[in-house]
Amino acid sequence: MNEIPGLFNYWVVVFLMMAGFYVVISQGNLVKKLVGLGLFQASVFILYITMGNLSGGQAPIVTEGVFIYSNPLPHVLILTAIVVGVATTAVGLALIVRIHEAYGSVEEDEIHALDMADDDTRLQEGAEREESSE
Amino acid sequence: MLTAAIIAILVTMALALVRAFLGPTEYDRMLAANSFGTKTVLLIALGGHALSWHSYLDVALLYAMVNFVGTIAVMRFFENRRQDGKEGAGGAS
Amino acid sequence: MTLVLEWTSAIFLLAGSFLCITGGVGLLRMPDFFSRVHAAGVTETLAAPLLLCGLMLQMEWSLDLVKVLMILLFVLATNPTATQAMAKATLIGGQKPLVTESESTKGDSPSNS
Amino acid sequence: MLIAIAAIRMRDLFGVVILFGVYSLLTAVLFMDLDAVDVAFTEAAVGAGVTTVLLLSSLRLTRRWEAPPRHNPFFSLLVVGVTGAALVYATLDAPLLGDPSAPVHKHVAPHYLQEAAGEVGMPNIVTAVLASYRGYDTFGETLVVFTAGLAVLLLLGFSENGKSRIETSAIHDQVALKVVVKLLIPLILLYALYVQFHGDFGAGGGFQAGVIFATGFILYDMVFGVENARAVMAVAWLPRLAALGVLIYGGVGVYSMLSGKPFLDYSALSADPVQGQHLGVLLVELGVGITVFSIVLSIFYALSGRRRQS
Amino acid sequence: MSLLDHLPILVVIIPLMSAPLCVLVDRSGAAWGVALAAAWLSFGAAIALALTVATSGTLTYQLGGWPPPWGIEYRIDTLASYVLLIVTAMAALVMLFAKQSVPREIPEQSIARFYACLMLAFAGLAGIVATGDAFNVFVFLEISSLASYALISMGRDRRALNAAFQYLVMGTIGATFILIGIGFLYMMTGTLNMLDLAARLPEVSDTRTVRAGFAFLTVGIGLKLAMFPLHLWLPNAYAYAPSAVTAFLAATATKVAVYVMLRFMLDVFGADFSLGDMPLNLILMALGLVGIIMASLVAVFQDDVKRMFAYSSVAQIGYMLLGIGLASATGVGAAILHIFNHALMKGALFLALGAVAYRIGAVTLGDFAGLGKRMPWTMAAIAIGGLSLIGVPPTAGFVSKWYLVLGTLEQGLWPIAVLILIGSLLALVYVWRLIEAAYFGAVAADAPEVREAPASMLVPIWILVAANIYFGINTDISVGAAMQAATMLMGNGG
Repeated sequence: MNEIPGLFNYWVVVFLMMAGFYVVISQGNLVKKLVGLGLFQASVFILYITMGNLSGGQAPIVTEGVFIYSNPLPHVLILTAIVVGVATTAVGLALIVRIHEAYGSVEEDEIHALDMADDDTRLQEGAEREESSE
Repeated sequence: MLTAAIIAILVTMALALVRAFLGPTEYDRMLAANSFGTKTVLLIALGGHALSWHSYLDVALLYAMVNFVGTIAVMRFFENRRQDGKEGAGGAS
Repeated sequence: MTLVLEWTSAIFLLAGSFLCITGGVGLLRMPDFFSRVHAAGVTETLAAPLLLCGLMLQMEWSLDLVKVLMILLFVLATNPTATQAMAKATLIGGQKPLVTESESTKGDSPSNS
Repeated sequence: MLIAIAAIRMRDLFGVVILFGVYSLLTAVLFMDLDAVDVAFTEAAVGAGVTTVLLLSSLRLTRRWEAPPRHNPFFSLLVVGVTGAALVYATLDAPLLGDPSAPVHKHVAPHYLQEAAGEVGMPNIVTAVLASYRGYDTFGETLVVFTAGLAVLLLLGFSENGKSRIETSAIHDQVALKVVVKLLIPLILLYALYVQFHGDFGAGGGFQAGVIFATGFILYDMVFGVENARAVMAVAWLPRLAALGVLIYGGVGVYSMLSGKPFLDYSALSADPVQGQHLGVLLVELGVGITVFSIVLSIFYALSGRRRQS
Repeated sequence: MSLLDHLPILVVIIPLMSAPLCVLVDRSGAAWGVALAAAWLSFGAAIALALTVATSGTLTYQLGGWPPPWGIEYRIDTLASYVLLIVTAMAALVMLFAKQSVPREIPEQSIARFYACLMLAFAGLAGIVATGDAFNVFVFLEISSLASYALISMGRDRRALNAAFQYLVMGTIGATFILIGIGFLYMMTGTLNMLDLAARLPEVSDTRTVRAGFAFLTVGIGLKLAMFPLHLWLPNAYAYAPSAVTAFLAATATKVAVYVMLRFMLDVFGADFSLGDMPLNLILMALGLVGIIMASLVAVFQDDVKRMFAYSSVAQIGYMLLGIGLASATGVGAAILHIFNHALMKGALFLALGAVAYRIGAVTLGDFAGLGKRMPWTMAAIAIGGLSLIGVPPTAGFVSKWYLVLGTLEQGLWPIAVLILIGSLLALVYVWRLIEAAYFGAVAADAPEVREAPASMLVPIWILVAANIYFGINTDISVGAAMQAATMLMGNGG
């Protein structure tokens, strides 16, 4: 697969990235948003690794008889980034579980509607209180 | 000969993917994913040898493990779904 | 000796590939879940060891060989177990094997949209 | 690519999760091909393993089917389109794949490749850079994991008694499964230890080892039920164990500070700098491994111990 | 190396290491003690650091003993020491405040973990400021963001959860954009060290890759600092978080994001590139202005006071962006000054609101009726903080607005100066609504008996209020440092 010329690899990455990004901003389901986020991040990882590749290179583990290695720095960065990604996902999932317990739904629209209903009742309460105080 | 085997594995992976897309029940998807994972292990083992990747066997071993754990996790997902059968009407016929 | 090894390896690999594809086709074409499990599970369990044996025959004697052996054992242990567990889980989960004619298994599946 | 599209289209979240796992596997294969062994290793363990398990665990607690979309996707498509265009625009001047004259290969990296073996004394340069040259980033990474664990515990907490989970599962009482798993778990734990200490020479290291170790426990929990698993590893100790891991890492840094070297300068650990580096990396990886193990396991417990509420 | 040489790292490491200690002790009182000690020690280190930087210039610290482009480097210049001082001071004061406020809002068994998270958020922010390595910024950004997601979700209202999730999604997109941007920069230069980047970027600055990297960084940081069209996460997050958290985050998180923007735009890319070649100055100015007017307008119509001040934060960020957009030393100086002053006033305001919430339990406008008599000290603090927000002369808010107007007039942009004044008028309107309710509103007949807030809350509030007035009258320290930092930033690039 190393023969895929030039920029093609980048464009695949761009496509994947956009697919993930689209899911994040267009989907109403919170779980799916997180999956989209994961997709988005994973494609950024591929971008980094792509730029660290060197044709004819070997994995950056010193072995006898090998003189060309791929760039280890992007690998290190991406290791860190993967960890960050999974940490974010875990926190997001915990939030979703709590949201589901609190609202009984994981759809953005429904939650929003519930919030609006909350606001209304709260406003009414406030108005009643003010009336009673006057 | 390795090449032929790799191609065969790739074809099988494609077939499994099609099954994963088509469904129709989640059990089929699970099966397809499991089969896909096993094929990936084989692919890495054979492909890694052919292209002389570094320490590919560690990765393959890890995959074999992850695949198994993943399948069990998926199966555990079914348990609860059956009890509150309202939402997951997917498989129950 | 090398010739023998090469030929054996080739036979193993070819047989493995054949089984592999058979399994894939079976996975795709079989009519219901249980036959698919059968197709995938049985072929896979044989195909993986065959392919790995073929690979082992091509390798030199080193730590890597041991690792392949471990993968082989691992796959051999987990694959049938997973297949069996899957089938059982499905049975418990309410799917019925397709015994005679297909009538209802496809109708009530709202999954893919 | 196809998988990504399918994942977008599918409304069955369960299918989405499975496809996401498959996608991770493919990504990892791609990483292998691009010579990033360590990354592939991590992606496999994390993306395909941990993420899938966690997603499934929380899916169990929430709803499975997604509501049909209601928004007009035009606006999102526009935003995505603009971003994509910017990205393509950016790649036009980017160096080609594998081009040896790209700046990335000219400036900082060659130093690592030439000197790391001598200065840090280990063949796996990724580990050397990770744990020593950019050791502080890795310290940050450990803290990110620690923070995530804390966050999840703050949000969910452990359910106090493990009995809350209903044990009539599809995989409950499967004898064959139990026997095989019982045999496999020691192997998995052994493998985790191998990965932990082999990181200097090949793919692996503290993070991956921690994940694999935790996977062993997760497997046990899933097959044998939560009470048995918690009897092996008491829940209350997990956060403390995680804190201990962070303290090991930080302690190495503080020690080097006290002996007059900069923070995390491992050469302070021994008279011979290279020896010190070796010892430092070993300790640090151990800290990472402990933290990651306990955090992953506690996140899993927190998610799986919770009962579904409607 | 003496302890003094370790100062740059100590500021960050002390709170970082205190977090696992908090978890280990796992008792609310002891955890509070650990966190308090860590915050004050860190504050002390920051003071010492600021003094050292003021006398001997920029400090560097090589982590792990590896020299910079290979290792990670900490770089403390005037600007960094200035922002570090703000962050640590706020953390120290909030920790004092937290003793009473937190047990009221957080369940007992999670208090220790709550403090650990607070310390991690704090340490993450301090780490962002201190570091001189582009990727390290990303890592510490994630530490502080993850911790703040958890902190925000601890609010009692169930909407806190949703707010935290929104913040998580937006924040992660922002962080990923920053990651893409850093990736492009790395692709073209091969280095991650900021100083090294600055030296190597001019060669390749006309490539499309660098331009796109610049755009991604801008959008990503914009998301983090709640730049006007990207601010949607902020009001909810601030409104529903526990009060100590709101006070801390409002006073520091967005400020640090502004700092990151300054650092990248002016230091790494250089003022000529980002404000000259790229049309960033116009974009920032326009967005800043729109942000000021729109957010102030929305704030006027809010009934929840916390939310009102959250929108006002968006507006204040508009002032900072405007200052950067002016692209002159005065403008940037005014922006930096406003970082400082805004931290003071928003810290005071949100802490005071926390005190009100502590006594009353809610902070809608209706609840404030007659509070002027019942909680005189707290309300006086809110009033002075509000005046500072408007920019009335003897307060700190006036100083930064004065310099901002000066910066606009310097360039003959008087319509913008007029718009700034309109923004201040809008601030007057919403602050007045609050004060009117508090001092002239009648007490509800069935209102519960309310006492003054406890002393441990009043002390940090009034320290901040006093600082507001002090830095409004004696401007030498704050203005001097801000202008020095601004000249350095503009000078480096140009």
